[in-house]
Amino acid sequence: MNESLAMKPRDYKSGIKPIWCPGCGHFSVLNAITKAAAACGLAKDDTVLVSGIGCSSRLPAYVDSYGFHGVHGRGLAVAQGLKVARPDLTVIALGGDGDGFSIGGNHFMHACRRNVNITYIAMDNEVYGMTKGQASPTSPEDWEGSKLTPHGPGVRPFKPAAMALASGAPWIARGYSGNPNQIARLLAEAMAFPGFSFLHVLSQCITFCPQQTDWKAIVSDFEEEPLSRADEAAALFLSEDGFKTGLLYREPRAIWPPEAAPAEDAKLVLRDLASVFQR
Amino acid sequence: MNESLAMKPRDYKSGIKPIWCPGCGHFSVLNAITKAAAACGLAKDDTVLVSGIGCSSRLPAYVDSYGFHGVHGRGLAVAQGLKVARPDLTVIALGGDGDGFSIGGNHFMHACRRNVNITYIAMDNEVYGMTKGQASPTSPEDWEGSKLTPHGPGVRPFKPAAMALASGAPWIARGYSGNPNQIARLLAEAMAFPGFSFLHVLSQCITFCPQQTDWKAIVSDFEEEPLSRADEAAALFLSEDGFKTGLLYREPRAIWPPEAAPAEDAKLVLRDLASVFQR
Amino acid sequence: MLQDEFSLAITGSGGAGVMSVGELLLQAWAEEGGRGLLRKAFGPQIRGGEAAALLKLTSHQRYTASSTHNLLLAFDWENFSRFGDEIRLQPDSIVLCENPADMPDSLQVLQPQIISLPFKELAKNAHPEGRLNMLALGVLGALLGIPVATLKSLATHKLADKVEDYRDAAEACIDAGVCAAPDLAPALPAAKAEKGWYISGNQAAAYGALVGGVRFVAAYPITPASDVLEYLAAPLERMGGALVQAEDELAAINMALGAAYGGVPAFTATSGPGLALMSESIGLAVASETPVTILDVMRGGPSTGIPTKSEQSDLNIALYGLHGDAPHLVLAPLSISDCVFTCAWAVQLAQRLQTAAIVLSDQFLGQSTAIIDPPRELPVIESSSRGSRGDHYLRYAITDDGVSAQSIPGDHDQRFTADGLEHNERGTPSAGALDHQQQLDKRARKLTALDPGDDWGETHGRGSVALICFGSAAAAVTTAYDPLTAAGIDCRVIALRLLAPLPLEQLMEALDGCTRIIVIEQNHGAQLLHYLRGYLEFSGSFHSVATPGPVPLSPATIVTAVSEVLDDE
Amino acid sequence: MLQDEFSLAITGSGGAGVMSVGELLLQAWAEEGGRGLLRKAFGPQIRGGEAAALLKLTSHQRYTASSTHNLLLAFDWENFSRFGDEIRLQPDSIVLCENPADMPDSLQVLQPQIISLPFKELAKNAHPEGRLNMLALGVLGALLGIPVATLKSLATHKLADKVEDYRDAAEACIDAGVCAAPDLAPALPAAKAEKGWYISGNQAAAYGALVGGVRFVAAYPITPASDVLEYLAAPLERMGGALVQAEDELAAINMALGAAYGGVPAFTATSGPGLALMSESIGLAVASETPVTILDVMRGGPSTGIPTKSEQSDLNIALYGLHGDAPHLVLAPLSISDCVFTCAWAVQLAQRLQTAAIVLSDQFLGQSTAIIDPPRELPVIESSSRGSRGDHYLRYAITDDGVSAQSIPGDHDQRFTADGLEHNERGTPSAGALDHQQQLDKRARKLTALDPGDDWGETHGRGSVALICFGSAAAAVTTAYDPLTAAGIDCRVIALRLLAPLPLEQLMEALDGCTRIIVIEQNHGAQLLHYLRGYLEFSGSFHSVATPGPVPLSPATIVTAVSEVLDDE
Ligand SMILES: Cc1ncc(C[n+]2csc(CCOP(=O)(O)OP(=O)(O)O)c2C)c(N)n1
Ligand SMILES: Cc1ncc(C[n+]2csc(CCOP(=O)(O)OP(=O)(O)O)c2C)c(N)n1
Ligand code: SF4
Ligand code: SF4
Ligand SMILES: [Mg+2]
Ligand SMILES: [Mg+2]
Repeated sequence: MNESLAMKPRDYKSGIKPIWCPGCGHFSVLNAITKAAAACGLAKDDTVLVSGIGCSSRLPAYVDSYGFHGVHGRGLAVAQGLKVARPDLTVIALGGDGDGFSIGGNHFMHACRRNVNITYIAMDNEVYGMTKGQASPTSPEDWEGSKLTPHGPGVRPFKPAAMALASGAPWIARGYSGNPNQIARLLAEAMAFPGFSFLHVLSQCITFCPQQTDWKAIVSDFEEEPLSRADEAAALFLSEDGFKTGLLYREPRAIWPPEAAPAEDAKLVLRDLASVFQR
Repeated sequence: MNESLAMKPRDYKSGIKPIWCPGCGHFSVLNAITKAAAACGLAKDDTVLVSGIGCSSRLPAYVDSYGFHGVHGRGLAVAQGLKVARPDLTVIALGGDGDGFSIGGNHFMHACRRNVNITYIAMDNEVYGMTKGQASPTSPEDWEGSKLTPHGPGVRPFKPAAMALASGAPWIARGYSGNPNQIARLLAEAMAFPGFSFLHVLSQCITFCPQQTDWKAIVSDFEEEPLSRADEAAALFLSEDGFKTGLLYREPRAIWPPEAAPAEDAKLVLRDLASVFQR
Repeated sequence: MLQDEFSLAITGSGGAGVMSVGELLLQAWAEEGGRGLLRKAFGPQIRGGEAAALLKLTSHQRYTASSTHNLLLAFDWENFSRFGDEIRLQPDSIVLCENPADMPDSLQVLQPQIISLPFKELAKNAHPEGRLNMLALGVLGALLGIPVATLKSLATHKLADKVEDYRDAAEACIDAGVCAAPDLAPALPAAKAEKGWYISGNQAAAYGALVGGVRFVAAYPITPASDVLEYLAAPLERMGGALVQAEDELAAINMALGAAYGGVPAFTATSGPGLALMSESIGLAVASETPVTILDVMRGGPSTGIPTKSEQSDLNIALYGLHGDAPHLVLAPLSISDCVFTCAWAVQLAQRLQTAAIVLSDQFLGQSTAIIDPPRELPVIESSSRGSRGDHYLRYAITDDGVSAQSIPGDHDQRFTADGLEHNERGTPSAGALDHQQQLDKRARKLTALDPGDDWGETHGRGSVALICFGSAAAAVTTAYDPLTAAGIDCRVIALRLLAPLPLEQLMEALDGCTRIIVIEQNHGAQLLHYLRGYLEFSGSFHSVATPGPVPLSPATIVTAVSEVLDDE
Repeated sequence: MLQDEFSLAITGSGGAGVMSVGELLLQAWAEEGGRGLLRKAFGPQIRGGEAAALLKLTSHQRYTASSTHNLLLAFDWENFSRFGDEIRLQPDSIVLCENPADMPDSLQVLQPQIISLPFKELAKNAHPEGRLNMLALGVLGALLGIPVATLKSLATHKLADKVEDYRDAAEACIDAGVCAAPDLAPALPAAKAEKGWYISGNQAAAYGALVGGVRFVAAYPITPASDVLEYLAAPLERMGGALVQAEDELAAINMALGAAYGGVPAFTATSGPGLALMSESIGLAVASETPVTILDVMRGGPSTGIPTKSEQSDLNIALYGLHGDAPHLVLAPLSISDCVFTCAWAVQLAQRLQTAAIVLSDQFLGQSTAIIDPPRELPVIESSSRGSRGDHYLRYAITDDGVSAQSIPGDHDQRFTADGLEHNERGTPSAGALDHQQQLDKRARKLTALDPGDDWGETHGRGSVALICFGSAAAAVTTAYDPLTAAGIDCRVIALRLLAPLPLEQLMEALDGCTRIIVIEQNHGAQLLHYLRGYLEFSGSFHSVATPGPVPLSPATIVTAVSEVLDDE
């Protein structure tokens, strides 16, 4: 990572101007990513950011690395396929709460289970920003900001950390867009972690949820050592307010796929296959 | 439910011969359903069984009620739509572990969260029976029975009860195909429960997982009162072997949608709408 | 002096309230018995950035986007310039602006009639809280001859939930604007006698769905269809129906099928990507004979494409996007106003034929607001044939018209299991050749036996060159008819509302005497052309005018393209 | 006496080992240098129930299902009868059975040549563990003139993992069967000199994918495509590639796109319902120009349909199932053997054109086992144009042939973000009209500029009536050519391997001199007919022979249908 010597966070910006609203929390995540990249000396050519669709999912174009801006909800699938095919790359999947927990919920669960060695950043603003402010799975039950759900969604919010844990994610952290330095530190750690690392970021949508500026007063640091017992973590994730930030849970387990045996020559394998048919 | 006076379990059979292999666990679930139906005096005309695709999902045709055999993984969505539109009906969704936890995983999570007043029976044989024996999300990590995953799936199994809990299901029970009477009892209770009730049934696939006949020796009764604290339940579901049967968790919460106000005349509403456009 | 159309553009920054001026002006115009259209244009930013309200006042209802504007009010030149050449003027256009000196060269060369107004100062002088946009409303209202009282009452109504000071400021600014308005009398279209409805295509579609009988909606938000859902939530609740925001489109369509199976007419709205996701389960609707209506508000494709702009490129997937042989209904509203009728009709046809109906609206129809004649009353068609069942109920009975009696849960002793597996008449799964053939025949027959009556489409003129189009393109093509005829091109317009089943008989009759067909559509692949060629027995020649979005179809371009096609021969 | 084909059916209960006899017989026939086909038929039960091995020994490779059989070996009559009239005989057929008295009437009336053999007794006498099916193998092997040593060595090889006693029993039963075989010398086809490959279409497709360069597969099991995946897992692992069993088809196609974006040729296999689910993301492959190959092993549709039987009814969705204008490749193997070439070619075309390729195989091709000539070598086409990039890398550069240089992660300083949003040449999202038009043009041009060479299809004969078909129908249609010609019908066969882009030039050339086209296909809606009519400039007349599954297309039916079509004129 010789590149690192010279690299500053701004060197990781692509120069494309974000379409985000001024004050959007996603700017912080972008800044945190370039900071973490600079801190780790991430090789631009060997890094891929993969996303779905949403305001948050626009991020890859703003970073000077390889990127894949896919379809809504499927970023994690793309990222896993890429990493399994190209284990040499650093792969970061990212997207919004709608992208990741609503339409993409199934891939989220199964990615946690599968434990491919990638990092997933969910930029959670409890709303569908891109489509102009409908409730997302993480919206408060009584949030009446959308005409689609005029009395609020009325449904228990999705608990990302609890779901990740129950699904088997071995590394779970939470950041807040008001504290990009913390996000950058967590992200650096996430990338270093061998396995699926889930970084849940509370990233405010200033346009459709202006009340989220209050988050500043609510977030707190998780000051303990990360939990490693699933039962303790579950008790925490099912009871907390969802505003504790920091590395919350860490319990490494075998990544998938397991290390492969050295590849054989494809021609040889094809010849063997043919010989079975010729038998 | 006057019907009940005369009804025996066999009266709830449709007369269509199941395509299942002799010894398949799904027969027990069918028997348990007809037993519970008879015990509750279920009105055939007001009951709908909804399923996806799989051996298990063939079940609705074998019961003499209304039925909807949909596409793979989407039974829960059909069932929720039906119940929201027709709150007067008794709606039971059912299907296999592949149907419910693999392709249908997203609907499972969101159904638990949404808490529509239906019952969901997952007939879990840890395998895709219908497609001839591939690993499912609940297959043991080292199950080498499928050529698709010759070294076993190598992935942490999906924990249905833990996922249901983390997603917000208020009623979680487990049955075993070797004990249809218990399934019938649990099912009767599930139908009576106001909200989303999740009945996880260990239902052996004799053809592709003959080793599951060993389950008989492993299953045990959950002899305590059902848990009502989520943290305790999580600790249990994340640590247990998955073979405790009985009602495991019960903590009612508001069902969705909330009781509706009396309907207004549609013509009147249309006139009001028109008047806005005419304003 | 009267003229047919008058176009005006108002541009500014996203926060400047440009759209409010556009909306209030059009509403005021409606009060006067006028007809007109409002399109909104934004930059790529989610919020802020540039904004333009593009208005067209007309004496008719064939709404098309304007290629040039008779009047431009630019709050500033920077935001105007960001639209590139999206907003064009003509030499006699009026330009209202603050700093004529900064006007871009592209406008200078046209030498328009420039009127300089000190917007900011005027607004400030009118009221300390004064806003540019209310001043602009006054200026433009005066120019269009709208009574100041109408402007004020609409503005204060719109600001009803703001503090009073805000409303006072608005009134003061409107007054100041009226005073400052230049003394010009642009040629405007005549007003109709009857006051029209002020409605967007997406509102009209929502209204139409309700008129058609929809009482259950499940959907997942997507641009440009989300507002259909937003309009539906409240009235559905009042009617005792329900709207479910689903976790994804797969859930949405299946929830709809559940409700429909329960006998409650069900609907969903989406756009291309969502339609693609729904396609497996639309096939289930066809096979299980469960009615459902899917509104696709088309946007630029393929893939995520251009979500905020219009295109007619989902015709292929709507017609052919289901696996297996899965005949179903495809319709397309011919105008904003027609969104009411076409959606209502689609719902009723789906219910009657117990199958899926896909309605192809698009971003242009859906997100433009227009003043329309009050929509025609829809004769309520009785939905399918419940009640005619015998003792041995066969849910999928073979019938002459392909439609079988459909029971719903709760019906006494008419139980059945709906199935997407091939089945016999009773509904029991069957892999038998005869059952398969019979059920395929039956499902196809439902559509071929349908007599769509006169509503299959609209025709205009009797010339020998048929200009065939569908849906949203109808207005532009019909508008091109007069200039084409004037240019000596002997043409007629055939606009299809019903696309599947293709109304072959009616179409052949409408084509009687034609020697050439030119298919005009807003997509790249000439999708309608190939579809028609695949089914029509037409001995003349086929030609194509296919232009993709995002620029709306314009009558002028059509006139040129059609002339070129005919010259080429 | 030699003849072209000899068909035999072996029926019994699912547990009786009927399929093993079929497989071993065909393997033995392969050892002798023969050619032949094995189809398997089961009842609706998951396991158990009735089973039939349907064998055809041939002197050619135009494998079609047999409409009647020259020989039937029925272990019992009950299971035979469950097949209804799926298994037919002819008057000179040989019937081997235990109880001729119980033979169904439908067979009695044909007065076949009945040979009664006490199967059970013979097997029991041969060995205490003796099984009927090995006895049957002996009997049939002897009748077909296969050396007993060959039968034994194949049988013991198959039973390699069983206990020795089991193998001894098999050998003893085979001997007994050979002894008990009736003294008949049925007319059999001649053997070819070269020993063929014993392979199913799904195996051939898997092999072809690997030959084409596939090193990553992600998929979700579905009948009848799952076995493709099962064949791929082990070789991929050895090659250093990977196979991921995804949670659903949405994940599968997107995982494949991820790998392909990473430069690793990627593949998935599915059937109709899965293809429908994948369609949104196949559109992403097209828009982001990420290569991927999707094998659709077609089954009866619509919806869940008839999962275990064959049909060609996914043509529409394969051609048209993506939203927006999304040009991509569609191919169809013309035979079991051709599954190798067509899959390999599809993968290479997808890589070269950086787009999606859909390959339409079907259950008949995929799950039948055949003896094929060793497949032809495939010239490895260089995949796309990496390395030709300048300093200012434009991932989506406008080029003459529509193909741009594609970098992959790891490539130095050629970074870009792949996007399904419309974009400019660099890949930056753009809603601009020019960018949209240029990228649509470019993506369409990739396909129109493709010169498929001679591999676009196959033709046979030069008559004036063109019988056009695609994929799996080719064998039946080609087989019908001789009897049709003999009946005085002056025809030719055109079988399409490449369906999109439609090879118009080659097709017109192949049609030279034709006055009539009859499109023959195994679906209900005449999907190929309408597709061809939509694109072909053909002045003659079009006719359709479209019959849905589940019964395989038969040359005899085609002969009749074609004659009828021509008589009707
Ligand atoms: C299949 C599909 N369905 C729906 C959409 C519309 N859509 C685009 S972004 C989005 C939600 C965005 O919310 P989130 O992921 O939370 O991101 P945010 O904009 O809040 O950052 C939706 C529903 C789509 N693009 N594709
Ligand atoms: C969209 C789609 N993908 C795949 C399939 C194939 N398929 C049918 S059933 C099944 C899995 C069945 O497993 P499970 O749900 O566990 O039921 P079981 O047969 O074990 O009772 C699959 C993958 C399908 N029918 N549709
Ligand atoms: S709408 Fe919300 S999430 Fe989207 S850019 Fe604006 S502030 Fe950010
Ligand atoms: S394959 Fe397994 S799950 Fe399916 S019917 Fe047989 S035993 Fe039951
Ligand atoms: Mg969000
Ligand atoms: Mg299962």
